Parts: sequence; C-alpha cells; structure tokens
Amino acid sequence: MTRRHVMEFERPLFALEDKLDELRRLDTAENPELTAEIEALALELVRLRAATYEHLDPWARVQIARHPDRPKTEHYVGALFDDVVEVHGDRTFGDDEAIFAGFGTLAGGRRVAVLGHRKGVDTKSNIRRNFGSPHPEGYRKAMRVMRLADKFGLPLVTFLDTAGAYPGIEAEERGQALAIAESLSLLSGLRVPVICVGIGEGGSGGALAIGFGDRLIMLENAYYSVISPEMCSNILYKDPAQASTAAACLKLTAGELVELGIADEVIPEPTGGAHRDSVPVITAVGVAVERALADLDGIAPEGLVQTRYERLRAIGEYDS
Amino acid sequence: MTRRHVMEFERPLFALEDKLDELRRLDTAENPELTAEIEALALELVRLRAATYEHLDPWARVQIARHPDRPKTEHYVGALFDDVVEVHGDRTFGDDEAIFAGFGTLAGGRRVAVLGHRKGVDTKSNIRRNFGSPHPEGYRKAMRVMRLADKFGLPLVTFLDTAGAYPGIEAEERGQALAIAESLSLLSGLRVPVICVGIGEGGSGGALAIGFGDRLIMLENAYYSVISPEMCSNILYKDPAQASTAAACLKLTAGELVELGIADEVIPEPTGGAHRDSVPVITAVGVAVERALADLDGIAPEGLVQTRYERLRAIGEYDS
Amino acid sequence: MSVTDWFSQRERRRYTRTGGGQGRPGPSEVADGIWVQCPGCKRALLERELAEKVRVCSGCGHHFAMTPTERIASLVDDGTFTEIDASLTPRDPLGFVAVKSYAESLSAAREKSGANEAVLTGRAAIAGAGVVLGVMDFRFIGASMGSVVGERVTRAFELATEERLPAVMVTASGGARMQEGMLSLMQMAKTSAAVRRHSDAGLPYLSILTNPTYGGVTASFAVLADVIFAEPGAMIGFAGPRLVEQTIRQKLPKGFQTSESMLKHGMIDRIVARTELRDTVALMLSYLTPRAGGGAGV
Amino acid sequence: MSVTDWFSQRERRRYTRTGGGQGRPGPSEVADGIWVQCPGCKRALLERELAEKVRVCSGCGHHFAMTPTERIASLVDDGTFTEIDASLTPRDPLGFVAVKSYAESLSAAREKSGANEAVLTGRAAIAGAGVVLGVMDFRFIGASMGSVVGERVTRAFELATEERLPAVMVTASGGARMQEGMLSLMQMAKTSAAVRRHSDAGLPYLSILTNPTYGGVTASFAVLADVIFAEPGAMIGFAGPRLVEQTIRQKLPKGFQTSESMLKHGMIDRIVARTELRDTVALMLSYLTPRAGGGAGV
Ligand SMILES: [Zn+2]
Ligand SMILES: [Zn+2]
Repeated sequence: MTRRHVMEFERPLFALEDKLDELRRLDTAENPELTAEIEALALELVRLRAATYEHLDPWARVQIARHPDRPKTEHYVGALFDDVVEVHGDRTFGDDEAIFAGFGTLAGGRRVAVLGHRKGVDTKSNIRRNFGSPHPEGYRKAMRVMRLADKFGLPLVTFLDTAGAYPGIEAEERGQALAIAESLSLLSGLRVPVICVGIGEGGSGGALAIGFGDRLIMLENAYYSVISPEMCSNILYKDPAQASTAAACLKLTAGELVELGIADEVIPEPTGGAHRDSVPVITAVGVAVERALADLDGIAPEGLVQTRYERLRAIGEYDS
Repeated sequence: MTRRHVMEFERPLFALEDKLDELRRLDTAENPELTAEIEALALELVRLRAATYEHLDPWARVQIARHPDRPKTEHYVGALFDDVVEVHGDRTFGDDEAIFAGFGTLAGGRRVAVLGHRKGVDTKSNIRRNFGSPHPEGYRKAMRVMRLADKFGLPLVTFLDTAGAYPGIEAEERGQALAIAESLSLLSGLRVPVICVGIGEGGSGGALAIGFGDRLIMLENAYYSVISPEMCSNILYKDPAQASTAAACLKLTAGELVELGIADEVIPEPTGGAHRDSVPVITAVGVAVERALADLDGIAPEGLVQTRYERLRAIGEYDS
Repeated sequence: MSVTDWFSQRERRRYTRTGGGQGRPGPSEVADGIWVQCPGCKRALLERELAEKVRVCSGCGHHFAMTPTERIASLVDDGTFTEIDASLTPRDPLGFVAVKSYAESLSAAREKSGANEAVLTGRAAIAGAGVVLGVMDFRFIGASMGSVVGERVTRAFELATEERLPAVMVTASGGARMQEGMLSLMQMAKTSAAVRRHSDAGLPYLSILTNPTYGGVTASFAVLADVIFAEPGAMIGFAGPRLVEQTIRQKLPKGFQTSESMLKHGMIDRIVARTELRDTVALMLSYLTPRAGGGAGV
Repeated sequence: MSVTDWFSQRERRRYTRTGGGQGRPGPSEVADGIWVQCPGCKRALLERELAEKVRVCSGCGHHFAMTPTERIASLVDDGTFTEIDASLTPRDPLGFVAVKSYAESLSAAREKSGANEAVLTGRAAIAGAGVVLGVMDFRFIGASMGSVVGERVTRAFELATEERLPAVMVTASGGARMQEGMLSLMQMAKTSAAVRRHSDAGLPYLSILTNPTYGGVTASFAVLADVIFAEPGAMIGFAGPRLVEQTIRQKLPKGFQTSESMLKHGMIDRIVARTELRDTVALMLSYLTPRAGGGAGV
C-alpha cells in the first residue's frame, strides 16, 4: 500500500498512530508493563484525533480542499448523472481539458447542462487537465455550453475546483481576462437556473467565471477565495510563512461564506475530509443540487435573471 | 520612372506604342519616308487600342482586377469617408491586417460601419496585410464590427478585394471554415442596411464572408467567382493554360453577375481600367453607395432582414 | 416511446439486420459475395459482412464510405425516412463546358450514384423523435453544392423551422459546384441564412461531418450546428490539403484536417464511431429540446 | 453643438490651459517649480509643463500617471463633471489585519490620494454629449476593487442605463481588494452584470485602459466595453508578470502585457495617445449612438 498523503496538521496524529502500532507489534507477554502504556497511548490518540479534527482551522481546511484523494468533478459527474454527453472545443482555438463541459441527467430525471473545473484523477490526467487551471479556451468552451443551456432551457450545474485560471504567457496572450469577463457577463444573463457547487478549491476569478448563480452550495472543507493564502501571505505579510494567518483573515471557508451571504448551504464532510469516505458526500451533493433546482422550479426566465442580479447587487459592505 | 505593369492582353499594344515612340525619336528630315510610316503606325495604334480595350474578355478583366495599381480598399476608405476610426482585433487571438474594420462618415453625412479586404498599397504593407487574404481572426474582427453596426443602427458598407481566404495550416487550424460560416450567418441577420462593393477580386468564400447584403455594386472590371480561373482550369480542364477559357465559363464579370441576378449595378471604369484614372471611379462608388443607402431608408430592421433573406432565397437555378 | 425504452429495444436488433445491404443500389445486390480490401489494415472483408457492420472494418475500425440509403438505414428508425423535394433537379445555368460539359458530368453522376443530386433530404424519426434529415452523397460530383443542394438544404431547414423539428445533417462534400459558378457560391449564404432562422426559432441542429467535408459546405451550414459530431478519421477543412501544401510550400503536419485534429483545435464537439452514432445522436438530441418560450438566446 | 463644431473650437484651446495644474491636489500647487525625471528618456521635465502637457513627456511621449482630477480635466468638457455616490465609503467587513490593518491601509490611502476610494464616478459631457464617467485612482491601495469600487461602478452603469447615457471608464488597478476577501471577488460578477444590462439596453460603453490595469478589474467591467482603448505603454493583464514568471519559470517575452502586445493579440481596439484621447473618444462615441429600437443585438 502506498503511503497515504499526510497533511501538515495531521502529522502529530499520524506519528502517534504509528508509535501505537509499533508497540502493539511487541509481545506484551514478555513486557507486561507495555499494556498500560498502550492503553494510555490509545486514550491519548482518541483525545488527539478529536482535537485535530473537531475544530479545523481555515488553513487546515484549505489543505483538505487540496487533498489529492479528494473527490473531483470527474467523480461527481460520474456518480450523479446518467446519460452524460461531454462536448468539446471553443470553436475558435482549442479544447481545454481543464474544464468539463457537457450534459447529464440527474437521478430525479432532470436533464441539465454541466460544467466543472477538472483536475484529473491521476498524474497522467492531472497533466492533460493542467491540474484544473483553465486557459481562455476552457472558459470559451464553458460559454458555448451556457448558451446551449439558455437556448434549450437546461438548468446549469457547475462544480468548482481550481487553484485559479492558468497564469501563463499564452493564457494571457489569448485573453484570459476577456474570457473570464465574458463568462461573468454571460452567466449573469442566463435564462435558466444556475447552481454552483464548491467541491474543493475556489481559486479567485478562475473559479468565479463559472462560480456564481442562483445558489452556491459549499462542501464543509471547500474554500473560495479572492486570492490563495500563500500569495496573500507574500503580498500583505511580506512573509510566505503566514499562509495560515492569511487563510484565517480571508474568510474563505464554507461557513464564513454563508455568514457573508455569498454561499447558501454547507454540506458536511466525514471526519478528516471527503477523501476519507466520498460516497455520502457525493450523494449529499446530488440531493442538495436537486433540492436547489426544485426550489427554483416555476420561476420565469426573466425572474431568474432579475433575482440573480439582485443577489449580486446585495453583495458588498460599505457605509453610505 | 519604373516600368509600368503590363498585362498579358496589353502586350501587342504596348509593343506597337514602343515602336512608334522609337520612330518618332528619329530625324524625319533625314528620312522623309518615315513620316508616312509613322502616320500609318499611329492609325494602326488607334485601331489596336480600340480593339484591345473595347471588348475585354473575362480573363482580361480578371487581370485588370488584379492590377497592382488598381485602387484598393485603403483608397476608397481614405477618399469616401471623413472622421474614420479604425478598430482592431477579434478579442480572442489577434488582429488581422488583411481586413479593414472601422467606422466612417460619408459625404452626405451618413455615419456607417466599414469593412474591407485590404491588400496593401506597397510591398511592405502587402506583406503585413498578407496580400488581402484573411485568417479566421480577420473574419472574427469583421463580425465584431457587424455586431456593433447592428447594435448602434449603423449601415454597413463592405469593399471586396481578395484572392480568397488564406489557405494556410494555421488558418485551417484556427477555424477558417467556422469563421466564414459564422460571418455568413451574422450578415444574414443584421438589422441594418448592408451594401457590398466589388472593387477588385472577389475570391470565393473569402470574399463572400463580407460579400453579400442588400445591394451588390460591382466595378466594371471587378470579378466575383466561386473559384479562381487558374484553379478551375487545373481541376476541370486538367490544364493550367485554360484559365482564360475557365474565366469565360465561370460568368464572373460584373455584367454577367447582373444577368445572373447576383449583382445590382455596374460602375464603369475608364478605358484600360480604374488604375488609369481612379478619381472618377472612386467618386462614382461613393455616389452609388449613398444612392443605395438612400433607397433603403425607412425600411424597418425586420424588413431589411426579411428582404435580404428573400434576395438570397431567389438565387439558384433548378427544375422542380 | 422514451429514449431509454428505445435504447433497450435497440440493443436487441443492434446493427444485425442487413439494412445496409437492402439500401445498396441494384448492382451491389449481386455483389454481396465479393471481397473488399480495407485501406486501413489491408484485411480482405466480405462485402456482405461490411454492409451488416455499417461499413466499419471489423479489424481496424476504418469507416468506409456509405451511400445515403445505407446512412439512413443506420441512423434513423426503420422505415421512417420520407424524402422531400426529390423533384428538384439541376440545370446548366452557365452552359458550362470544360473537358466534360456540365450536362455530361450530371448524367455520369446520375448513372454512378443512382441519385438525381448530391443531397437527400426528408423527414425521419430517431429514437422515436421526429427530425428533418439531410444526407450528402459524395458519389454525385463529389457532393459539391450547387443550386439544388443549396435549395434542398434551405428547404429542409425551412420545413424544420415551420414544424419546429430538430435538423440533422450528415455532410460530405468536395466544396462548391464550380459548374454553376457564383450561383453555387451564393448557396453558402442562402443555407447559412436558413440555418440562422431555424436557430433563432430556438430549434436544435446537429451536424455529422463525414469523410470528406470541404470548401463551401464546411464553411456554411455544416459547422453552424449547435453540436457538431464527426466520424473518426474523416478529412475536414475549408481549403483542400493540396492547395494548402502548394501555398505554404512545406509538408503538412501529420493528421492535418482530420476529425482528430479538428477536435484538438476545438472545432467539433465529439468524434463518434459509426457503430455508436445512432445512439449518441439520439442521446444528444434528447438534451436539445426547444424551450417553451423559444426565441433567440443570450 | 455638433462634434465637428466642437473639434474646431477645441483646436484653439487644445491642451494650452493649465487644466492639469488646476486639477492637482493642494500640495502640488507649490510643487509647480520642481523638476521630474522622465523614466522613458531620463530628461528632466518641469512639473508645471508636464501638467500642462497632460503629463506626457515632450521628449519621448512617456505617459506619466494622472490623478482622477487631471484625467477628468483632460478628458471631459470643462466644468461638466459632477460626482455621484461620493458618500459611499469602505468598511472593514473581515476585520482584516496583516502587517498593516485594513483600517490603517485605508487611512494611509486617503492621506496619500486625498480621495475616499479608488474610483471616482459621475456625470460629464464630452464634446457636448452627456456620458457617465468612471476614473480609477491607482494611489488608493493600487486602485484595487473592493465593495465601494464595485458599488460605484455598478451604480454608474445603472445610472447610465436609466438615463440612456453612454458609459466611459478609465481603468487602472492592481486587482481585487484582498482585505475584503470574497466580497471583493464578487464585485467582478456584480459589475459585469451591470455592464451587461447597460449593453442589453442598446447603450454604448467605451473603456480606456491605463497603466497598470490588472486582475479582477481587467477580468470584469474593463474589457466588457463595445470599444476598448488603451494608453501607449500601459501594462494590462489578468495575472501579474511576477506570478507568470514564477509559474512558467522562464523570462517573459519583451513587451509582454503592454498595450502594444494587447493590440497585436486582438484584445483592444486602439492605442490612443493621451494628447489625442479626448478627440478620439468623442469621435468614437459619435458613432456609438443607441438605435431607435434599442434592445439586444444579433
Ligand atoms: Zn481495417
Ligand atoms: Zn521622456
């Protein structure tokens, strides 16, 4: 078995677990005093596990959101939709595999358009998908599907999981900023329900381009932030080591986003994160998406656009 | 003075002219018999000039349409419009200098959107403009201006002068076919008057992409063809030397296009072609464009689109 | 019948009947015993089996050309296709004469294809859902688009608009019908305008690009679809490869203008193997249903 | 007054008055005697002359940064600008504390700029035609977009939509206002939605990108204009050059993310020298007038 991916904040816990396993492999008959020590450690382990996972700080959640084994857009699309048809291409330059774009049918029978950042599930696919960081053609592909969703009255479901739009030379030269801006404009005008689900990383404009609508559902350990804690730490703290503090200051966790009036709902994850047991999480997402769509049933297209605008309109804090 | 560009069909005429000049430089006092010969040649020259230019065959007109000194889109835009503002870029990949795109004000005061194939007026600009053969981004830039024209109710005037869309690897890979098709679709739906002027070469789909509308005005020696005479000669005659025959078969001249119901009006050119005296030709184009726009005044936007569709609908000959 | 019911039904009789065979024009009935060599893997294939396998090589998956009749049999519900505008036939508006006169080319094409023009249009049902279908026939002067092809395609989209039906076009073409000069070029604009009206009415259009699709057909109605499929290994482009090679005076990159290259460059939505085509088209169309309101989109 | 009349009038008084000078905040009045070195050509320039020359170097044409007051004086008809929403001021919604607290950054910014936020919005006239204008102020926390910038820009577009006026935005920005977290990111969506409504009403929007325009501002309202101008040599992009360099681990191409590169890559319509800006904007807007019917386009 390959060594599991250990997150910084889990180190002490895993160290203790290893220690305990070691002792347990020894012969307690030969050293009876071990039994007591083992019991003590076992007790300590229970305490530590609780302490580690009960109150995860934002930085810990960011690490969980980035966990390589965390369920990806690929898993949600595969598990939540039947009759999936993926479509490709921006009709001008290329097909960006960092964005999934297609159509699927939810368990309840609703046919919907589906978009998502796609990180890949193994090294080979990670590379093909550019680790989920789209180029402009990815957003232009997404816009094609948005237009089809609008034309054919299909609700749009998006899965957010990107560290950000790719900051490369060609991405800039081919209009990363324009592609994102046009996507924001288009999303705001879609005459169909738009449900967004934050399943992992919500990296700034690269996430936002397919990341706002009529509902924002966040997984407990997913984050959504204007900037990565690391970059924020470099810029505002002049110190790369302050990522954890920055993560706390940025109010980027699911719970905080609900308090800020940006997210609508938080989907709990099993102790340690969705990667520990993904099935119930994915199932819960499906239920939440169908519930959100049901809430929006029967609202006229113009009503959806107007309500979405008012929703955006209400975001922002200032004195007047 | 640099040697003027000589077109194939003009060779005998120019040979005779040179001969005559030569004789005239001789001393007739020394050889009195020359006088008679000069008079004879002069008479012959008049006959030959008439014969050469009075009944130009289609292939001769194609050569005139391609004459390097023929007035270009640059000249028409410069002469016919005040307050010209050129705009650039397709907002996705690049700016194609083979297409002029912008806005201008006609002498009569009408503000219009302007598009045109741009070949360049000297070697340096020829190269920058790719000799007037657009890449997909050229058509995508044109589409941006079409949308602006539609949004702001500006009539669209287009100048056609291209050997064809550029048949290169990148042009194909970036969607030459899609760019042309989308341009055709967009043109057909514009809620403003569209006036097209064939000023030189009308090379197939690359011309058509900005080359149909509510009026098609053709210069006497401009051509508009489904394929170049040379390529047609290679394919259908299996013989590159048959370009002249092919040119005749293709019915690509201004006059023939009026007979076919595709062009509406022919603007006469001075003997030998527009390059001999461009001012009156350019002026006549301006007058024709303003007249055409005046004809379309007061037609409701939907009416324009419907009439344009019926115009297209009527093109084609078949038994039923 | 729901798409799903239909799928289960389809499983039973999937490409087992000799629909292909039935569809072939007279001569080949007797040719069922003959062998064909696959250009892909050089295997010798029995014509009859090839016909039963929607003309896909069992060895390497090479997709052989299909007649419109075979295409229709493999794509739509049995016996649902009814042709429209069959009476539209070509003229010789320019009196075009080259090595062969246009008149001669036309009769040769009729002889060779058994068809009277390069596209077949009509009503049909796919998975029980009504569509307007067009299928091009490369055997007829390289499925070049002249007045009749343009008119049939335009009328097909007008019918689909009128009856609020999806449009499905199976394309193949060498380009424009040179012998009709500018009349053929203008068909690009005419068909594109008809597609636009169909789309503005909120109706779905799916195109299927097959080998080869070039020139004026690619640069008009073929690529104006909501969703574009292509068959594997199909050559698709605007300018023909020879012209491109002559222009740039260098060798063309491997795979240039193949469906695979078109997919990579973002120009088409999917490459669909012919054996999956009917089901994928049915599934795709099940998502592209006109919305109540209809009308132009965002 | 017609645009043309206006042009002829303008010729007489073209950039000769000390509008720039007048515009400068108090302190610099006394600074009129001081010299500034041009980063372009290293020449020493007299501050007063620079102010009179719309802060463009007479030697090399380098465009110096402008205050919103100078920008307004150089761009709109004298005395026509009236600010709106000046009373909107920032809060500290996250109680953000880093090396400096957000509260400290804000007061420092107010001190440095004399402004109360990073964008100034209002009504104005250009060549006699009414517009809604927005001008960003890089001195205010790098003209980053927080709740107030987003709200002012949004209200500016709402006002323009209501009164059927053109919108003109002069942008400069380092990106989002990190200290407001997701509230600032969402301003990208909010402003983009407001621009869309303005555009859907058939109204014109012209943006002028100045040095530097980055991040969330570039990727939202700045590039959603009907026509996009940029000043010469302005740095424009989504990701900052340092981040790009770190990501790709190679040197950046010469001219990367300059207006000149943006023009070459088809992202902007024109590069307009500041000395020509007022006339070019007036001329451009004279073409972009709402049509009778109005409404969304093709
Ligand atoms: Zn084979
Ligand atoms: Zn200087």
